[in-house]
Amino acid sequence: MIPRGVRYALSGISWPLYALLYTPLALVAYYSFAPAPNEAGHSLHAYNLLLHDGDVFSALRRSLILAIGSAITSTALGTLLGYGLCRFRTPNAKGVLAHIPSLIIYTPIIMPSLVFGISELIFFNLVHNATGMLGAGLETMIIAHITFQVPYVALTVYARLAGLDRYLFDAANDLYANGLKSFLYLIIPLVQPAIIGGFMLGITLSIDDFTISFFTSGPGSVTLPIYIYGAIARKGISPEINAIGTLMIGTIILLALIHFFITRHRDRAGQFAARGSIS
Amino acid sequence: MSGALKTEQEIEAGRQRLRLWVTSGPGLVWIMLFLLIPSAVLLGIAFFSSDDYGAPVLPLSVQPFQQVAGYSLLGWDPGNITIFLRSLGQAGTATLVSAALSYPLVFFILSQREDLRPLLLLFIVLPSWTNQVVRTYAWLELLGPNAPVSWAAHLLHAVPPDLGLAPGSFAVTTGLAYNYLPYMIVPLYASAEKLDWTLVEAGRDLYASGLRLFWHAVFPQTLPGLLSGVIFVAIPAFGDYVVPQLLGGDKALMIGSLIANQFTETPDWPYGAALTIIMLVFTGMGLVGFRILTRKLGGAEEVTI
Amino acid sequence: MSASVPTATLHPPKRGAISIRGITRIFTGSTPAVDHVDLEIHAGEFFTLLGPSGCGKTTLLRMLAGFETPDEGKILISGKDMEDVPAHKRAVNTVFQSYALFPHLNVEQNIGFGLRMKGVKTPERKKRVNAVMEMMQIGQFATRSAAQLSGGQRQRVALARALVNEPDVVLLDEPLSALDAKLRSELQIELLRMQKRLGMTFIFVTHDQHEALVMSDRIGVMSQGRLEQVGPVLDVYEKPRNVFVAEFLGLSNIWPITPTGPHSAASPIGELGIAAPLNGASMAMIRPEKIWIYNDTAVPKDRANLFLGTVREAIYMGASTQYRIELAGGQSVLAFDTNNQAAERSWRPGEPVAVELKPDNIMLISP
Amino acid sequence: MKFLSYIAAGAIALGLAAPAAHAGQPTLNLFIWSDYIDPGLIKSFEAQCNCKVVETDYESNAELEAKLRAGGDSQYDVVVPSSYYVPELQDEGLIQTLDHSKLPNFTNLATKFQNPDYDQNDAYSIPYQWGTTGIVYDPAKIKDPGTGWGLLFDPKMNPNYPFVIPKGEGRDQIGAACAYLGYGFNCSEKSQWIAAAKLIEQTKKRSNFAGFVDETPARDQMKSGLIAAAMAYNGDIGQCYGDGSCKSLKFFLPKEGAEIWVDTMAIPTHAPHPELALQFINFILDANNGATLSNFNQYASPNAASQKQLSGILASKLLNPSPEEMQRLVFLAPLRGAQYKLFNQIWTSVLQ
Repeated sequence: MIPRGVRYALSGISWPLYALLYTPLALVAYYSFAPAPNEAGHSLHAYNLLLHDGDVFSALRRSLILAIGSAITSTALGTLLGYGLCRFRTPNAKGVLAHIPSLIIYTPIIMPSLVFGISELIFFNLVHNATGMLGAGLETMIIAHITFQVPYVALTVYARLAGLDRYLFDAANDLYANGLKSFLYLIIPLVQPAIIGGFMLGITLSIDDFTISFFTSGPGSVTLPIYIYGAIARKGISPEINAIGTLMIGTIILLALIHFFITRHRDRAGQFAARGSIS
Repeated sequence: MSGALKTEQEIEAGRQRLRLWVTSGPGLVWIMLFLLIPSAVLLGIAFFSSDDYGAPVLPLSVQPFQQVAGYSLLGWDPGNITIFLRSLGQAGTATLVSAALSYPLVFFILSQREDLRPLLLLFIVLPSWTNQVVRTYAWLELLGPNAPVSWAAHLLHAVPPDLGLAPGSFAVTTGLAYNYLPYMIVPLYASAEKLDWTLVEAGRDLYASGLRLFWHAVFPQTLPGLLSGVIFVAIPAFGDYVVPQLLGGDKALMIGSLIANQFTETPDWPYGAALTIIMLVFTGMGLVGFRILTRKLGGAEEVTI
Repeated sequence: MSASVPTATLHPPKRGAISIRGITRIFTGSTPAVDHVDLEIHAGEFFTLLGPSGCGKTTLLRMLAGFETPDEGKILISGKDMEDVPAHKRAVNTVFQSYALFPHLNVEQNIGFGLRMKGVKTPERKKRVNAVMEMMQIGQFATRSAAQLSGGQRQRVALARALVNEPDVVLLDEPLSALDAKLRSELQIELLRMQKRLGMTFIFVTHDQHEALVMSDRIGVMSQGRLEQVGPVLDVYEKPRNVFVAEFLGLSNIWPITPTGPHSAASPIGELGIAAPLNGASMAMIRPEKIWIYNDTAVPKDRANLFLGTVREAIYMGASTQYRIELAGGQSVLAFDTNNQAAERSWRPGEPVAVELKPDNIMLISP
Repeated sequence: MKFLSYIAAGAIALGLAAPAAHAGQPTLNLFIWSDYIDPGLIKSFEAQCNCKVVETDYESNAELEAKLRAGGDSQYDVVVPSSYYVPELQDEGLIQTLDHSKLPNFTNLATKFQNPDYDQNDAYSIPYQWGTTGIVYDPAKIKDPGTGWGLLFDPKMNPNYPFVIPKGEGRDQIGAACAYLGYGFNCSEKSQWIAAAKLIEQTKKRSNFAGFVDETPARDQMKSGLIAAAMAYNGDIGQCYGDGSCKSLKFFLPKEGAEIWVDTMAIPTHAPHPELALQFINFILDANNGATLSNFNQYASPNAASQKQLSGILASKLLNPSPEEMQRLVFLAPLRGAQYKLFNQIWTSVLQ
């Protein structure tokens, strides 16, 4: 397809680009091994500081609670949402009403995160002033994170369900499974890769986010990204910040690779499920 | 007879609607409650006056929009128009850069063995899974004062000593392009993967140079993917907050920071809300414009609910 | 056939007997998919619903299975009204066109799914699954996933998954349509044997009239949501009620007729003698294989319905040859002749021949 | 499914473990400038009150105000606004009057810090620390710093080396520019503000302007050699002199005039734990604690009872301006109502 000369040229351009993509991250890692003041060479000094930094650990704990807590909830809401829209929506429905669910689902995806964050800031403020509930803090951050994750989970689950042979549902029904049993023994196992994928996506989105967290945070709800941002704004980049960055980058890359190789094995069965339908 | 017939269908349709609401209701209500209503409130604030301390008060007023247009207590000032054009320019440049980088990368991946491709694609997407703040500040290490790249730039007399390439506009554009590159690559890859190579083979006889062959036989086929990519990159880049904040050094404000300032540093909520409306209107116009263009050009396939 | 005798109330219902009464199903905004269908299916019968795609046969089948709710009418299975019985409680199992094998389960688990949902305990379930797998000769695939099976094997698994539940009725929705011709004819026979051996009621949906003829005890021909004719295979083929049935089940010569006497009628090809009482019938039909062809030099004497003509087309089909013969009046007749003689003995286009339409072989049909 | 349930179990465990650690303890939410309190003091207060202190940081009065606005006034218990901000927060109804009967240590304050102009009768605020804002520069790079604001605003005085100006709410910056232009630090005319704003806008366009960076972060950038000049708080410099991390840097109060300020402790109107907040304020007013605070911060203490225990740099000229310097130091006048709004719009236009 691609002539050999062009192929060489593409490699010649692309490998350096790949390198460039990782250079900033590599520099973060490199500088994280900076020595302690008045020492030379490389050391784990910054990591040692981290180990004894209570603020970092509580920020990490909050980040994890935020990511996992929001991802679990959004996985539940999003799975049901994707399932419902795929299975129970009147096919080919026309009119404005029929488009409302799609509009609702796409809004969080399209809305710039800044607008998202500020809207939540004002809304939580209003609710808090009126009722005393939902004061800015980890709680509001979790709510906001759930909100932007739900559509992604729903889309993932929906895409998986839409790709399945629709007669599978009839078949389960035919083989004495009622609605609940079909959901438990057919739909959940079939959609499980998508549910796990949606959950992972939720975690990733949560960890990636700064803007929305920033605007919905409150007293004592500093998460890792907010901590890093604050530290950079205050003191510039320090080896300690680089050490946190390195650990975050490393963890994400490792998890992504593990997930990639696991799902690659499992997907072979999944592809059959999608191909099984005729007509 | 027809009465019975109608009820049977109605009962079934009702049951279906109930199932729909039981399953998808919670998610939809959640999004409505925690995003649609809040953003409606935000947008509503734009039509209030602001008190001396920037809080929204009655009466309703168009003053926030006059402020957006540049009219303040100081008279007319082109500052906002500058910020607006600057944001468009930065986002546009970042989009161009990421598109220019995406083509060789996408065709490079396609020229590799089929089982290697997902992995190569993964390595492009991976940096975007680390945190926004981390991958953005990482560029400070590369472009900041005393960093190797800045040093080289200084030797070329591009920047004054000790100042570096970051913070500044160059760093912001670079950061935006880096952050949103995967959003360009993924749709472009999806459309390049379905490329009809017979057309390219046919074109090989017609066009003398490889560049013309690319332009006439390959490029039109990847256009749907490119357009999706442009939407996915340009829209978030236009309203981005973290990148200009960390890499811009407040030297050249972008619209995102301007809006955020109205809620953080120098509060003026109605003004900030009015700015938000203008930003969303432009974003929406861009979105609709590109969708129309995409549809005219044959359209890219997406998963749609 | 439209006269639905309420047999179920007169005789004790047999397990697997089905009674369909005035069933109608209308999808919003279109003509009825199934339009007031009445049908009695006997216990232990191999019954085929035959019709072109979109005729409503699949919808009818889905209503039997319980996937669709009729808008009107009643369905009784084994004498029980199915109105409030959902799909998962009916003693009916379906073999789907796409097989719909569960991709997350292996063959054994697929087959055992129904028993598991019914709450049959593991040892008992294992025993029954193994028995069915042995019967269907798929025991060696027990632990494979559906993805690793060939089309024919999947078909067997799908059938086994239905049979293992020992349902009153097995519904088969074009289960062979995805297979190649040879495998298909093998499986047709196998399916038929299986049904005879187990004695379950099989309802088979197909658009292929050969398949219907080969397998069925009785056939119901459907068109546009209505049952056109129901009857034993032989009847439906030999004595179609109307033009649609006649044409759907093979080739035929059909002419409008005007009775001229108790056993004669005028037709476009000339005066026809017809054995059956005319009773004001307006159409006549004869199957091509029922037409006799003679050399114009050897035309028998004193026979009714003899017409002279010229061969215009001869299509050699192995066992037989199909001829289009243009009669003197310009009308064409389709006729088959068995190739039971030396090859030279067949006619060539342009040759003059005579055709005989025996009065016994002419059937009267409605438009 | 197992995978998901493990994660769910883990998350629940994490979530439960978090609040369980401090269950039953009241929490004092302290909202304060970064690096402005000794962690040891927080520990000893926690021990004394049997409560948990949650510290959250800000970098400018503007940030503090914005957060209080956006619901913080019902979430934070103690905030630390600068003197000129107290009347503004009071006008906006964001802080509450203090019950002096709960503040027996109030008498420890030096009399000159009691009943200040910005807050009659100390109704809303209690002094925390005080200091000045001047210029810090790196003498290794800038050989001739001069003695005035020209180091920041005159391109001829520093044509090459990177420098920053604080972002904040703009009062110091406009004040400094006004002083440089000869209007005096406390300029209040619209035309003077606009002229000052124009000067900063021009400064912003200089090639060696490295951005808007608030005082404390700027000090840290100075330490790492990223920039060569900035506005700074005297105590920030005292702090890094003290720990030896910025020995080579120099600080001065420009001749045209500079700011003297008092940072104060105040309680937001709807603070969840006002009793605890008063307890905290009284705790800081204690002679020993006041000394500990200043010894950590290296900012001057308004606490007369603490003075004996102050050590090191605190006695130096840096933190104790000479009478001659005192002549040119001014308290920023609070801005109220329409003036506040006008000033904000001017500062916003500078940032654009």
